[in-house]
Amino acid sequence: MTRRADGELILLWTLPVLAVLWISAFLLFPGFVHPMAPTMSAEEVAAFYRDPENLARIRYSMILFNWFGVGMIPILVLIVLQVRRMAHRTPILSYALLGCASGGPTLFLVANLFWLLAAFRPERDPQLTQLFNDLAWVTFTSQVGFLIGQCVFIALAIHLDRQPRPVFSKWVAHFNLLVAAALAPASFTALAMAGVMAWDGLVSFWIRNAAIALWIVVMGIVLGQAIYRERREPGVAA
Amino acid sequence: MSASATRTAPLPEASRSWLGRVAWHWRYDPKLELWIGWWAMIVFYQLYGLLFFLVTRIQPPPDPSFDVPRIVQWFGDRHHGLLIGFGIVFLITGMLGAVNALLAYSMRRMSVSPAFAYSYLLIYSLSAVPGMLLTCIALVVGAMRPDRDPRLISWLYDFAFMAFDGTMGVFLIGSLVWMAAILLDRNRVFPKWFGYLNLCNALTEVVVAPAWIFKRGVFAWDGAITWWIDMVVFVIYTGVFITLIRKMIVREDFGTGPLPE
Amino acid sequence: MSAGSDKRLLVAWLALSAITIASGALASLGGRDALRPNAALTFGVIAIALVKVRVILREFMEVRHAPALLCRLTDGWLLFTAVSLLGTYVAGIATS
Amino acid sequence: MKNLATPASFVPGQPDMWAFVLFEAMLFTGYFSVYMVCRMQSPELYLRSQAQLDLRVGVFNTLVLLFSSWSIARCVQAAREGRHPAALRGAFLTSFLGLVFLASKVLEWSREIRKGFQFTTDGFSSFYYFLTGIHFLHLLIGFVVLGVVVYQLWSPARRSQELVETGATYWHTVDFLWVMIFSLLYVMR
Repeated sequence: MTRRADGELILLWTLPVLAVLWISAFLLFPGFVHPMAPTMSAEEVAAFYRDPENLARIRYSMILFNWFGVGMIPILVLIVLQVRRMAHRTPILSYALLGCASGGPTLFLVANLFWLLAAFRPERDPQLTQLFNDLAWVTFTSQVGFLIGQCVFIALAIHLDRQPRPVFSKWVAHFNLLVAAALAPASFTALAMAGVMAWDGLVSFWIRNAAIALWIVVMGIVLGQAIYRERREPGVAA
Repeated sequence: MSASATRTAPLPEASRSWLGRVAWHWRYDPKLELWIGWWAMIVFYQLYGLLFFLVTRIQPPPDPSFDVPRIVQWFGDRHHGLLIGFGIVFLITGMLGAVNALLAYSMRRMSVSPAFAYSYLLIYSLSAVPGMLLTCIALVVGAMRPDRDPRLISWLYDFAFMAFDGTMGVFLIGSLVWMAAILLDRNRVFPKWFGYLNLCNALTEVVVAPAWIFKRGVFAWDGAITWWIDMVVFVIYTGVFITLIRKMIVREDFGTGPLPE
Repeated sequence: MSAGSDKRLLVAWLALSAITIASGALASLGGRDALRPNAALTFGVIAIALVKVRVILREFMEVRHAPALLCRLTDGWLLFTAVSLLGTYVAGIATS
Repeated sequence: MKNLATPASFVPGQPDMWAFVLFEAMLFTGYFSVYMVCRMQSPELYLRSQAQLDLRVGVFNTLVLLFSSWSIARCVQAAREGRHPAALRGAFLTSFLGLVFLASKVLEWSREIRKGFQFTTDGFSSFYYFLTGIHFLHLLIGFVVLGVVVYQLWSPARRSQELVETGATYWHTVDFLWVMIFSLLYVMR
């Protein structure tokens, strides 16, 4: 069973570049380091976008995020290809992952679009700026469904990969389920305007985003190991 | 390969208890991946009906000709229902991945090109974003700040329902792709009449289009023709394909043979 | 055999066309300027249409030779359509 | 004569197509009933709007489709008896008549629209464009179906009688749905 694997290493090594993009965008966006509170009034939100120092940082950071969001797709596809190598009887789990891989980044782009729109004409009616800001934060925070799906399908795929030398080890499955659990509460973020559940709170912002960051790092490493191991096996065209 | 190697001895009997049976299927059932997809489909459509009709009460859809104060009141009546109900929708969105994967897999079993399965997978993965999630996001944003400018709440109301009813293209083309695959298939994965039923479903997606033009009457987004008749067709269609997919899985015979590539 | 079935199709087609022209003529006799609801005309027209549909089903679509189930289903549909259309029409006249 | 030559009872074409025919027929009964309910709520307005339509065009459309139905029925007969060139001629005549219907419908629509009679003008005009439009869509699908019939009849290697009959059943459905639409839109008062 040979598989054409040319170029996969290049795709894999785009991950560190993406990580740099992502960390710099995160630090650059003035609304993340101290996340904007949902309780801010329309005037406060408008003032935030009108502040000339903020405005430039919002625009540049969101442009970077835009690139990052789509850049994740090749990495997710590499994971799908590893799932295809597993000892499954049907391609169903890899198809399900492929569906999630297209949904997650699309929704991230929608949130990104709303932020950029809010920043495009900050002189707009504050009510409108607040509306774009709400749409952006709700989309960004609550749309964890595809990410949870991704983690659960990876965990299932690993558990059903019943062969002497599985593609990923069992702990990766448990790790994915843990990440899914950490992401889950964020889908209810709109219920709370303040506190840990609000979109600037401990659970919905810090735990959620830390879980995603950790997931990207850990999956990046195990994916790299799996790809390098596969290339050392005989029969793979390198 | 490995699966057949471990399966030379006869399979142990399944225990009688419910939990025991689940454990047996988890360990030995060769169709496990298919059943997971099928149960995801059952659970997803049940929850979908429950959440959209009973928890959030956004279906049957409200009147598009409501005036602005009435729209604000509509959001007020459903404040917690919208926030909790759509929270659950966001939580379970991922199940759609398994549902679409199973439907696409049904096409891989057919004698047609894999192009059909991949088109279907792409179209339906795409469809969830405008057809369901954007609607939910707009309604959640509308519900979370009751003190927002009423004109903006009314804009969110239009955005939500037009995104829900008005993104016809994805379901139209998706049904046609499935129809063509079924009619051309020589492996008889599905009966031909289900292929024709796909055409009926596709035609109702055309019938939805006037919802973009009318604010009241039978062609508006809550109309007798654009909503009620179409919903009946959709429920029949969904019920039929859930049953047919189940039959397909039951018929599937993997035995203990080698794994497919 | 070929001549027989051909003749039967021809008769069906000529009858259908004649009824169509007749009902068109009837409607224009009813007067295009007299724009009043005309229950007799409406009943006649819907009944004629259903008879035409039945001829198409039985002769052209060969339900005549089909198993009883298909005959019953198509006739059931015709009856259902007749009842729902004429029923609505009568109810509408009665309430206005 | 014919009854002796063919089995006592048989379904022409795939029985599956009949499921489609009955389902679509029920769906159209639903549309017709909604139309009737709306019409009875303001009969005068519908009558006034109905006067915009040209009854003669409706009669012509119906005659054309009945002609096409007859010709595809003859095509089925000919194919069944192995006279494939005749069957092919029947299928082509049907397609030609379908095109005549299509052209006359497009002309009629453009004339109505120029008169200011549009989809959103009033209740009757909405139903007129909706019902004729959705029927037009069935007609367009019908050309694909006729294409399949011609493709089957073309080469001696194919000639699946079942597919020819299935296609004919679809085409007759387009015809009989039009007969209903004609009486409900053009003729009833």
